[in-house]
Amino acid sequence: MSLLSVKNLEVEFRKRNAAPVKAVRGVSLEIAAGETLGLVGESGCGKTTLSRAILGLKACRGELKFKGEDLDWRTRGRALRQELQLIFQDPYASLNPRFTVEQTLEEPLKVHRKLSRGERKVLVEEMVAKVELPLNALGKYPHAFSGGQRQRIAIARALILKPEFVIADEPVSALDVSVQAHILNLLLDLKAEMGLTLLFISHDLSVVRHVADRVAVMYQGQIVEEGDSGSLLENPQEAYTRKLVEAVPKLIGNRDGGR
Amino acid sequence: MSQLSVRNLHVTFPLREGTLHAAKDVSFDLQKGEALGIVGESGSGKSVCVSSLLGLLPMPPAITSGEAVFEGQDLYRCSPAQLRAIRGKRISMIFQDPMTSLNPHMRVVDQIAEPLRIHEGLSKNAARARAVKAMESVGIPDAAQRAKSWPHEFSGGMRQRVMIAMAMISEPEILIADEPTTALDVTVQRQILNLIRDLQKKTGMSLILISHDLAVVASICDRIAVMRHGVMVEQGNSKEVLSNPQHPYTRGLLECNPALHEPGSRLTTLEEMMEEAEDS
Amino acid sequence: MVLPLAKYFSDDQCKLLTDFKADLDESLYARQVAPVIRFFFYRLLFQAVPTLLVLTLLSFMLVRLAPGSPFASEKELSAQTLENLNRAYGLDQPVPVQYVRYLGGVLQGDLGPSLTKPGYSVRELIASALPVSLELGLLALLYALVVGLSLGVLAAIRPNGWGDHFAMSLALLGICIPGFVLGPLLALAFGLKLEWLPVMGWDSPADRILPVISLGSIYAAYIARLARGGMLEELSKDYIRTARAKGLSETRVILGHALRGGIQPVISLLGPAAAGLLTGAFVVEVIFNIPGMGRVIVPAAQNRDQFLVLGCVLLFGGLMVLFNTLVDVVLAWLNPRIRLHKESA
Amino acid sequence: MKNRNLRSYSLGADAWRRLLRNRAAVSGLVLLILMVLACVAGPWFSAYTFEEMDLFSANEAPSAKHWFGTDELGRDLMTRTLVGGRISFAVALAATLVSLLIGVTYGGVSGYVGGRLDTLMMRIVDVLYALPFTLLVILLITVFERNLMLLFIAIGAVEWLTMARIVRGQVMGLRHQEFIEACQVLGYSQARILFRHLLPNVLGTVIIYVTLTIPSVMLLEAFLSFLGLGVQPPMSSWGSLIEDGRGAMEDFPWLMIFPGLALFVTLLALNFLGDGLRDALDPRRGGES
Repeated sequence: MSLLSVKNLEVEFRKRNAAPVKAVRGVSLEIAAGETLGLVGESGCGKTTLSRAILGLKACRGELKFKGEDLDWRTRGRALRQELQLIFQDPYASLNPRFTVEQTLEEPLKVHRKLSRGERKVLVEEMVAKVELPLNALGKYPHAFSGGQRQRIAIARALILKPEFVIADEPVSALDVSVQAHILNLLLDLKAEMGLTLLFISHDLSVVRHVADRVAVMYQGQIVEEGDSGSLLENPQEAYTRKLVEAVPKLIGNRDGGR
Repeated sequence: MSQLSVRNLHVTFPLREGTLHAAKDVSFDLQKGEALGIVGESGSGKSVCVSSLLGLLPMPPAITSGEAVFEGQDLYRCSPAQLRAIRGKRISMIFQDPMTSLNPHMRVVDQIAEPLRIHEGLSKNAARARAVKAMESVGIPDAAQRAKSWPHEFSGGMRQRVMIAMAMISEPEILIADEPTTALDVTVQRQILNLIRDLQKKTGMSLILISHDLAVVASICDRIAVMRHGVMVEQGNSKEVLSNPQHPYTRGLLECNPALHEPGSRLTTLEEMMEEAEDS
Repeated sequence: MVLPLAKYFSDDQCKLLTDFKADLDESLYARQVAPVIRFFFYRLLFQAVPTLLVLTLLSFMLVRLAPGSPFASEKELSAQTLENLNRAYGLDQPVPVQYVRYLGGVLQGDLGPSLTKPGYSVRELIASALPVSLELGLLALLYALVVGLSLGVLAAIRPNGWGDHFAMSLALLGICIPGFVLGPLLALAFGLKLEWLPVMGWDSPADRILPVISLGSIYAAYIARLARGGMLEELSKDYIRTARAKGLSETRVILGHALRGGIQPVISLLGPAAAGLLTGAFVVEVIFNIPGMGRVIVPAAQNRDQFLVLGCVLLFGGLMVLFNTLVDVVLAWLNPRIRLHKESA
Repeated sequence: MKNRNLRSYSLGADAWRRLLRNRAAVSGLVLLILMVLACVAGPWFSAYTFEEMDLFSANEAPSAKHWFGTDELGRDLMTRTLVGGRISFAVALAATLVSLLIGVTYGGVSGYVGGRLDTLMMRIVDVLYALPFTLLVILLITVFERNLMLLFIAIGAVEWLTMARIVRGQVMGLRHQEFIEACQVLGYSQARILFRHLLPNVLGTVIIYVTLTIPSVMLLEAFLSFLGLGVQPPMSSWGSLIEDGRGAMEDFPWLMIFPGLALFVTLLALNFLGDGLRDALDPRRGGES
C-alpha cells in the first residue's frame, strides 16, 4: 500500500492582471512506505511547487492521500505536521539566525509535545548525536557552522518529531562535492535507521540515481516519465528525459559526450 | 613558447582576523589554442588566481606576487592603463552569474558594443551593428529585434550568450570563463559549453575554464589543473588526470561522485580518500 | 551618417545598420517615452488625486471641527457681527456643504479671505510670496544636488581614503547643524563681521548666497551620504566587474555604469527633500528677512488665521504631490525594471 | 529559562562587542548619556530656575556665576538650556515610542499577511506619505492651542510612516526565507512565527532607524519652537532659545551659541551612535568573528 498518493494535482499561480499560470498540471504519484522516490527536473518545472502543495503550503486541486486518508491540512494540520517534514536546499537561509542549535531543535518539541525541559534536552542531544554533530554545537548560533554542518542541523530539526515521510528539496545542491557525499551518506543512514519514506527532489541525475529507488521526471508541470531509477536513467524512453540524461557532463568517455 | 605563463603566484588578503592565503605558489602554462580547466571546491582559490591576472580582484586590496607573462608582457607589472588595453580586447572574461553580471540599466546591444567603442573607437552605430552580428553568432534568435532589450527581458541561458558575445566581440586571444554554467540548468549548460567549445575551435583562441565540477571541465578541456586550499595540487592532460589521478585529493574528487558508486551504497568521502593515501 | 560607416562596412551591412538605426529611433518613442508618459498619468490618477482629496478633507475637517469660530479671537465683535461674518464666509452652512463649496472655490483658484489681514484674499497673499519661496527652494535644491552629488561620488571613488573622510566629515557637520543655526552663524560671520555679503532682503544676486547655503547645506549633506552609499553599493555589484573586465577606464565605469543605479537613492530622497526645502525656507526667510511664504504662514499660524494656513497647506500639498509624481517618473525612467513592473501593476 | 535568555542575546552581544570597538560610536554613546544626565539632573543642582529673572544681571557674559551667561531678562542660560534639553529629549522619546509602536505593528502585519491587505495598508501609507506633515502640524497648532502633548502626538504620527515601510520591507524579505517556511512546515502558529521568529530578526534594522528618528524629531521640535509655534514662553526649548539669541547675536553671541552647541553636540552624538550601530548590526557582517 502506498504511504502517500497524489492524484491529478494542479497548482495555479494567480497574478494580478495576468492569466493564471499552471505550475503543476495534473500530477499523479504513488510513494510506498519505506521507499525513496526521486523527483528530477530543471528549474521552473514545478517540482518545488509540487512539494509545497503536498505539505499544505500552496493551495491546490486534486486528491492527496496519506496512509489512505485524505491529507487535509485544515483539520488535521497539527497531527500531520509531525508526520510529514521538509529538508531545505539552502542551509544558510533555512535556519533562524537568532536561534541556537538547541533552541532550533527544541522549538518543535515545545510546540508539539508535552515534555519537561529535561526530557526535551535528552531528545535534542540524541538527535544531535544522530546527525554526527558534537554536543558543544548546541549552544552555538548557525553562523558559526559551515554549510555541511548547517545542513546537518536542518536535517536534525526535520527529523526530531520522528516523521514518517520526509521531502528533501535539493538537500545537497548548495554544497561542495566532498560535503555532498557526507550528507548523502547521513541521509541514507538515517532513512534506514528511522524507517523513513523519502521524496528526494534534485536536478542532479547522478545524485538521484544514487539515493532513489524509483524516479519521476518532471517537465513543465507534468510528470513525463516514471520508473525504476536504474533502468529509467540508463534507458530513457521520453525525448525530454533523453535530452536531460545526455546533457549531463560525464567523466568517462568525455570530450564529445554531449553530442 | 606558451602564450600565458604564470609562475609562483601568491595572492594574500590582509584581513583583520589574519592573513588569508588565497593562492600559494601557483604556476601554470597556457599554450596557444589550448583549453585549460581549473577545478576546485569553493574557496580553493581558483577564481582568485584568474581574476588576479587582469587585476580584477575584489576588495579588500589583495597582495599579489609572482609573474604572469602574456606574450612577453608581465601582467602583474603592467600599469593600470596597459592592463585596461588588454582587458576585453586581448583577454576577455565571462562570469558565473549572468543575472547579475549584466548592467540592468543598459540596453543589451550597447553593453555588447562597449568593448568596440573603447578599444577600437568605433562610432555608436557602427559598434551596434557589429554587436548585432555578434549576438547572431552566439545563437541569439531575432538578434536585430532583441538587441534593444534590457537584460532582465532575457532568460538565464540567453544572458550568458550575451556575456559571451560581449567577451568575443573584439576577438580575444584568451577567454577566461569563471564558472560560466554553474547558475544554469543542465540542458542549458550543455548548450553553453558546446557554444564555448565551438567558438574556441572556430577562432583558435585559448580558453581557461574554471569550474567546481570536474565533469564540466573534462567535457571541453585539453588539460586540467586541480586546486585545493590555494594550492595547485595536480595538473596534466585531461584524460590522464581522470584515468590516473596522481594526487589523493583529485582521486577523492573523482571518487565522491555518486555516479561511480552502486546506488544506495556508502559514498567514499574525501577525508577517507586522503587518509587512505596518507596511510599507504 | 552613411559616409563614415562605409569605411568599416560593406553595402548590405550599411543597409542593415541604417534600418537598425531607424528601427531604434522609431522604437525610442514606443519603448522609452510612451511607457513613461503612461506611467505619469497612472501615477497622477491613482496616487496624486486621492492624496489631494485626503489632504483637503483632512485639513478642512481639522479646521472646521475645531472648537470655536475662526473669529473667536477677536473678542470685541458683537454677536450680530459674528453672525454676519459667519454668513458672509458661509460658515453657517453644514460642514459637508462648506467642504464642497470650499473645494469648488479651490478648483477656481479661490482660497477664501484672510481673517487677519482684512481686505486681502489668501490667494493674493500667497501669489505675492510664493515666487520668492520657490526661487529660494529651487536654488537651494540645485546647490544641494551639485555639492552633495559631487562630494558623495568623489567619496565613493576611494572609500576610506583622504577625500572620503573629508567629504563625510563635512556631511556629518552639515547634518548636525540645522539651517536655523547655520543661518545666523553665517550671517554673523560673513555679514556682520566680515561684511562680505548682505544679510537682508531678496533683491541682488548676492542676497541669495547666504540663504541658499543655510537652507541647502543639510540636504547637500544627506545627498552626499546617500550618493556615497548608493555608489558603493552599485560599485560592489557583479556587473561592475564585467565593465572592468571589458577594459573600461575607472571614470567610464563610474560615470557610464555605476552612476545611473548609484544615484537612485538620491532621487528617491528628492521628494521628501523638496518638501523639507519648502518648509525649511520659512526659517531662513525669517532669519534673512526674505518676503517669502514663511513671512505669510508663520504669523498666520501664530494669529490662527485658519483660511490662510489652510490655503498654504493645500498649496504645498499640491506642490509636493506634483514633485513626488515627477520623482517617481524619473525613477521609472532610470530603472527599466520598475517601469515594466509598475506598468503591469 | 534564565540560562537561555542569556544565550539568546549573544548575537546581540556580538554586535555590542563590535559597537564597543568603534571609537566614534562609543564617544557618541558616552556624550549622549552625559547630555541626558545633565538635562535630567542638572536643573535640580542649579542655583537658578529656568524662569527666575534677575534684571540687574541681564545679558551677562559667561562667568563662574553663570557658566553660559544670562539672557536679556537675567535668566541663567545654562539652566534654561538644560531645561530646554529636557523638552527636546522628552519629545524625541515620546514621538519615537509612538512611531515605534504604530510603525512596527503596522509594518509587521502588513508585510506578514501580504496580499490585498498589504496593498491596501501600503496605499494608505503612500497617500499619507505625500502629505505635507510639517504643515499639517502647523495647521494643528493653528487650530488648537499650542500645547506640548499635541506636538508629541503629531510628530510621532508623522514618523511612524517610514518605520512602517522599513519594517514591512524587512518582514517581506524574511517571510520568504526558508527558515520561516520551515516554521510553517513544523506547524508553529502564525503569532509564534511573527513574534518569536520574524520580528526579532527585524530588531537590528529597527534600532538603526530609531537612531535616525530621534534626531529628526528633535530637529522638527526645534524648528517649530524657533518659529514660535512650539514650546511657549517662559518654558524654554533649544529652538526657542536659538531664536531668542539670534536677535542679540551681534552683541551677546553666547545667547545663541550655547543652545546651538547643545543641539549640535546631541545631534552629533546621535549620528555617531547611529553610524556605529549600523556598522555593528549590518547583516553582511554577521558572518564574521
